[in-house]
Amino acid sequence: MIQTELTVLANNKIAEQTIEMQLGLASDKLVTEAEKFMPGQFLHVKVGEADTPMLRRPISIADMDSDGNITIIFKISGRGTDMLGKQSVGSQIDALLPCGTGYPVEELNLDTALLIGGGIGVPPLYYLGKTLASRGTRVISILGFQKEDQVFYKEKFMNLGETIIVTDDGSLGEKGFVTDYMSKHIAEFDCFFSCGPTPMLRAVTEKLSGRRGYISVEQRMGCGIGACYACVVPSKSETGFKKICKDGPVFAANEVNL
Amino acid sequence: MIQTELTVLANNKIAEQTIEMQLGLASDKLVTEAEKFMPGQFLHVKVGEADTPMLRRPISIADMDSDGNITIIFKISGRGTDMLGKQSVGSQIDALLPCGTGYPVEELNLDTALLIGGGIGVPPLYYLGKTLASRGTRVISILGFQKEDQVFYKEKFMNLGETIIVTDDGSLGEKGFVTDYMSKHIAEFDCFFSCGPTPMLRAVTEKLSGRRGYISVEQRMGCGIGACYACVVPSKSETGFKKICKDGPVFAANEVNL
Amino acid sequence: MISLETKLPGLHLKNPVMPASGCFGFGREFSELFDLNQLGAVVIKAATYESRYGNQTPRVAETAAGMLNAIGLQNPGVEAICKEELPYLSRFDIPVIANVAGSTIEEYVAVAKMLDETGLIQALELNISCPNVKEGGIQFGMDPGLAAEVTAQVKKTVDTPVYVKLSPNTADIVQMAKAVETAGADGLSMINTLTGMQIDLPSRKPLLANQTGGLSGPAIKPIAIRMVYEVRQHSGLPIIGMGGISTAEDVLEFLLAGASAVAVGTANIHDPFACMKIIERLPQVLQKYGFQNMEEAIEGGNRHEADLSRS
Amino acid sequence: MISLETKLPGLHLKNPVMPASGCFGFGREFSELFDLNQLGAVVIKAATYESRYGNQTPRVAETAAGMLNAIGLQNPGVEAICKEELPYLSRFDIPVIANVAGSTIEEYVAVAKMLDETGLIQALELNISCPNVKEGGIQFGMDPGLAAEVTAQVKKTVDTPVYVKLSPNTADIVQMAKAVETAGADGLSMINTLTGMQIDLPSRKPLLANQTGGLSGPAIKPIAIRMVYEVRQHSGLPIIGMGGISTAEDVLEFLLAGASAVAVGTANIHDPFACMKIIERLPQVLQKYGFQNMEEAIEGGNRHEADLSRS
Ligand SMILES: Cc1cc2nc3c(=O)[nH]c(=O)nc-3n(C[C@H](O)[C@H](O)[C@H](O)COP(=O)(O)OP(=O)(O)OC[C@H]3O[C@@H](n4cnc5c(N)ncnc54)[C@H](O)[C@@H]3O)c2cc1C
Ligand SMILES: Cc1cc2nc3c(=O)[nH]c(=O)nc-3n(C[C@H](O)[C@H](O)[C@H](O)COP(=O)(O)OP(=O)(O)OC[C@H]3O[C@@H](n4cnc5c(N)ncnc54)[C@H](O)[C@@H]3O)c2cc1C
Ligand SMILES: Cc1cc2nc3c(=O)[nH]c(=O)nc-3n(C[C@H](O)[C@H](O)[C@H](O)COP(=O)(O)O)c2cc1C
Ligand SMILES: Cc1cc2nc3c(=O)[nH]c(=O)nc-3n(C[C@H](O)[C@H](O)[C@H](O)COP(=O)(O)O)c2cc1C
Ligand code: FES
Ligand code: FES
Repeated sequence: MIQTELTVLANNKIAEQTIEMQLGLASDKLVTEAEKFMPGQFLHVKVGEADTPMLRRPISIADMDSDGNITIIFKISGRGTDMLGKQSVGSQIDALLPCGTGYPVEELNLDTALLIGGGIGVPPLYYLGKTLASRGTRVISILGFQKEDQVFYKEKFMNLGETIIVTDDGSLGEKGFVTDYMSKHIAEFDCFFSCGPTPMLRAVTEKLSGRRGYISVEQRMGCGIGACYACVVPSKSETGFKKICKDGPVFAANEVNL
Repeated sequence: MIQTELTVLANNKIAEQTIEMQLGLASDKLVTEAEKFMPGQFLHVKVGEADTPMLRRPISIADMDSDGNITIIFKISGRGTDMLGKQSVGSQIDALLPCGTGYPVEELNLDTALLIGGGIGVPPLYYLGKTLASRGTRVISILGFQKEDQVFYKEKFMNLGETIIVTDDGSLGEKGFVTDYMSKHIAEFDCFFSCGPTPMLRAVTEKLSGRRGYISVEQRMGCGIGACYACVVPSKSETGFKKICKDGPVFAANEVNL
Repeated sequence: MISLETKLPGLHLKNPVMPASGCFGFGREFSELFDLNQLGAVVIKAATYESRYGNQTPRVAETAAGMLNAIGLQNPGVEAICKEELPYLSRFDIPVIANVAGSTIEEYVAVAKMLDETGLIQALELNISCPNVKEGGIQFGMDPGLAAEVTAQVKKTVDTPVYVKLSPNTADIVQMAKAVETAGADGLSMINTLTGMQIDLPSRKPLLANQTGGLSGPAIKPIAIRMVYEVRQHSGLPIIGMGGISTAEDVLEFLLAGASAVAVGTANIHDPFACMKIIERLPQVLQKYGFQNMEEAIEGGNRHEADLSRS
Repeated sequence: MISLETKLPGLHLKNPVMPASGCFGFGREFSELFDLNQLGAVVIKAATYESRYGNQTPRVAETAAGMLNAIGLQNPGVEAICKEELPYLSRFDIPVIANVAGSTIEEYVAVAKMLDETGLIQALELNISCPNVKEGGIQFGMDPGLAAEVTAQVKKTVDTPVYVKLSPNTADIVQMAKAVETAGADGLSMINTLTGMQIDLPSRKPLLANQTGGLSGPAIKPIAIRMVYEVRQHSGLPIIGMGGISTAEDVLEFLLAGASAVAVGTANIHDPFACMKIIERLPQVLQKYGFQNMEEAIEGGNRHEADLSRS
């Protein structure tokens, strides 16, 4: 892991309160490092000055291009993301990266993968889906949003494979929750991958219990490097906790208790 | 007094760590108000965001032009002035103004005025000197600085009248302290005006005790409007304190105990 | 439009926001900036029996998200306050709360009595928590027995409701609250400042002339919220909450923690319009979080006594 | 080049800067980022006798210039620490200070003894001040008698120097310091966190699962400075100062207040290189303010006992 200044290369609003930002690494050496960044890993971003705001914000890697540029997609939901969203092209952002353990894409040899994402859980699934597709895996995506205004990356996911958009109010795509639309593909996939709010993850893992799958878990973080024990999740196997920022954020679906 | 956003019209470094900034008022109505601003009054400036830094910074009015634009001159001496100095042309600065009670120029009818300033005490004396000169008063200025690099407004003061520059190390003008060069003019002035660090004010008022004069006093401030009792100075006449931000910063030389 | 009305003993407030004692003088300076009638109430600077000159300067220092002050109870004395300040404030249609300090129980009682007799105040706030003068009351604020005694004596003497202002410089705020509740207090004000210090690096010694000062501002809000919450679990007294409030969201946080009204201190010092801005935004914030009125917000905190035992 | 060397009982430090307990784990994560040998020392996460799982999540919240944490002493237990963590740290050439917590005096003694017997630590830090677990020691930190007792019992059992980590959640820090000094402590660590709370507006209840948490970061620095200064006037024990340090200037402020070394906590959490940056800049800062070495800075505070009586 390194701490570095990333340069904002692009800052676009792609949905309501949702920003897509492209970030460039400072040196070629880092770009070589960046080739090892895995889907599911995140940046731990410091915005503002010194102690204001105090803590870093974890934001997933949503995409990487061949020049080692990183795309993040985030929702403006408080002070830190608001400040981050205001960073203009050319400004510098302090980040720790890559943080955490991503999806084990290299170890998996899948025919068909089912991606199930909700809201700000969708971004990391894009980089995952892209990586899986490039390895020959068929990718099916079920993506949930509150309403039409909040939907992003619909076309991008459609380019990877079959994509079902679900909105709470049916304003775009299907109406309801992602879990309502999994049955159609229940027989097809080898492995599922889910990221989103905890209640959604709970519902997904329950419905798909017994199936091979990975989930990406969120929690309020301190250090982001595994030293402060802020970001734990109860482990299913051992009695005790796993650290989301180090052992996760990606866990096997049967590894942790949500 | 009003609270308003001032627009930075110019930001120039005029000496080592010393910034001259021109600030514009937002509306014509304010410009009319600004005609009443007196030399010796100050702005109470908020830099940064919300509570960072917490307190406002008092900065004297160094000059006013006929459009109601305000000039301030300040030394970068800590976090707040550093942030203020970085404000680029076009940005907005939150200020309370005009604060305090200035020099009673309207009530004074002087033949000759002696201005004695030290370091960041020099700026308010410029607006004072200009106002006095415009009223037909002969202005003599003795201005002390640490060294050549820190001298500013030498020509501007020379345009107002005889000006003696004194530096601690003699790197420009005379060597020593302002108090060493007052004797030459001791018989000539009706009234002296002094602004600078407290030890200098103490030395000046002691040497000129018995003479009519005004001094401008500095102290750490809270509210800047007379409500919090942070910025007091012991009064000579009554037992008790005067508020620098409201009763001052300008006091008759025999009014307060330094 | 959501109503901001709220009632506490002796106080019928248009809205729950008042300036905190010592951060608003006696209102004169602020009255030149806006109409004081828009405030929920006014809390005036501490009154002592004799006039006090306060501490030497510097009296304030800036800290991270806060400030230190060591004013030292400078005030013109209770007589001058009754003669000059209260009549001035009585021209406004808002409750006036008088903050009382003293070195002895007798002084508290005498000051409270004179203020009470003017008929120009709606509540007394006993400042048993000023950390900035040796004889300024903090010894009363650190000793439950003394706090109870001064409360009881003042209550015996005056008709006006009595709020006791608690000091956070204690290991057990609940014990203090219970002591003054038993002694007859009508309400609590909390919190006063925490004792702090800043060292001036060039001179190598404390920056404030008084050496220590009271820490206030957003920095202390988590401590204030915790104390209000804890006291709310164990005392039925209404609480005027304060400590670091600078936004309408902060006000709601105090209400949910257990306060029935709030005071804004340090925020006035960096922004004289702070109270006005907070009052203006408060209805929107209440609405955003699903409250129709003040009562719902005050009762709205999900406080579980059972849970607290875990902490 | 100014030497940063400083000596405290049991500790010969290359420089006075060490990470504070709980903000640095057992050093493993940081050792991947920089060479731990550059630190003055390492203070490891609290050890208890049995392994502890800690509190539910959320465990941290952000506050103005600070944070709240309620980790709850999660640790693998002293045996695992002695077997796995200390041998790992012993590969570095820096003193290791082991932080000890417990629910009973017996637990403190047993944990201290096991750590002592490894021969791999240079000092013990008794954490009698963790506000985040009911049985985590804070009752020891609020009662001078208990604090003295636990100190005396541990001292009787171990050879390693014992530092006692004081809680700021007390009305009288000097009394606590004196109690543990009399009981034989070799030094003091101060301060631990202040108990605070944040209410989550959408859910209307405390944000932390544990409800309350410990407040740390720049927000609390003025309180820490005041406490270090006060204790320095009344106790001869060397002090490891902490609370809100994030710059080399902050380090000097603590030294002038009376500390002989410092620990950096929260700053590591938002910037893992915080200690490194501080250590790098410290010589310049000492020089700027006219100090040639650590001793001068430690002795350099213009502390006047006479003055303090004014406050
Ligand atoms: C591993 C991981 C990956 C994430 N990836 C993304 C992403 O790609 N896009 C995106 O929009 N969001 C993502 N999030 C959520 C994102 O971190 C929060 O939305 C963000 O921290 C909120 O900060 P704020 O300043 O806007 O809100 P504030 O409410 O001001 O934040 C206050 C504090 O709470 C923390 N916090 C608040 N909400 C969350 C949350 N949901 N999860 C974790 N911490 C929170 C903040 O980090 C901060 O410490 C991710 C979270 C985790 C744990
Ligand atoms: C009435 C008045 C008029 C002034 N006019 C000018 C001017 O025209 N030009 C100029 O350069 N300076 C002027 N000063 C001094 C100026 O206010 C300080 O230099 C400035 O506040 C320092 O802030 P900082 O953030 O740079 O320093 P920091 O050290 O970060 O400030 C910390 C705190 O201390 C206060 N403080 C520090 N030094 C002083 C000081 N010397 N006087 C008052 N407060 C201080 C700050 O306001 C702030 O609250 C004036 C002061 C007063 C009282
Ligand atoms: C400059 C200043 C002066 C104060 N004077 C008094 C006072 O006279 N009486 C009192 O009870 N509290 C006094 N206080 C404490 C405040 O009323 C309030 O309790 C405290 O500052 C916490 O609120 P805040 O964080 O909003 O400032 C003073 C605070 C400040 C900053
Ligand atoms: C996340 C976190 C965990 C902590 N864990 C411990 C601990 O295990 N033992 C202990 O004595 N102090 C612990 N502390 C307190 C710190 O060691 C330190 O005393 C306190 O945070 C003040 O310093 P700071 O403001 O630099 O953080 C912890 C603090 C934080 C922020
Ligand atoms: S955030 Fe510190 S351990 Fe995960
Ligand atoms: S700064 Fe508040 S009274 Fe002068």
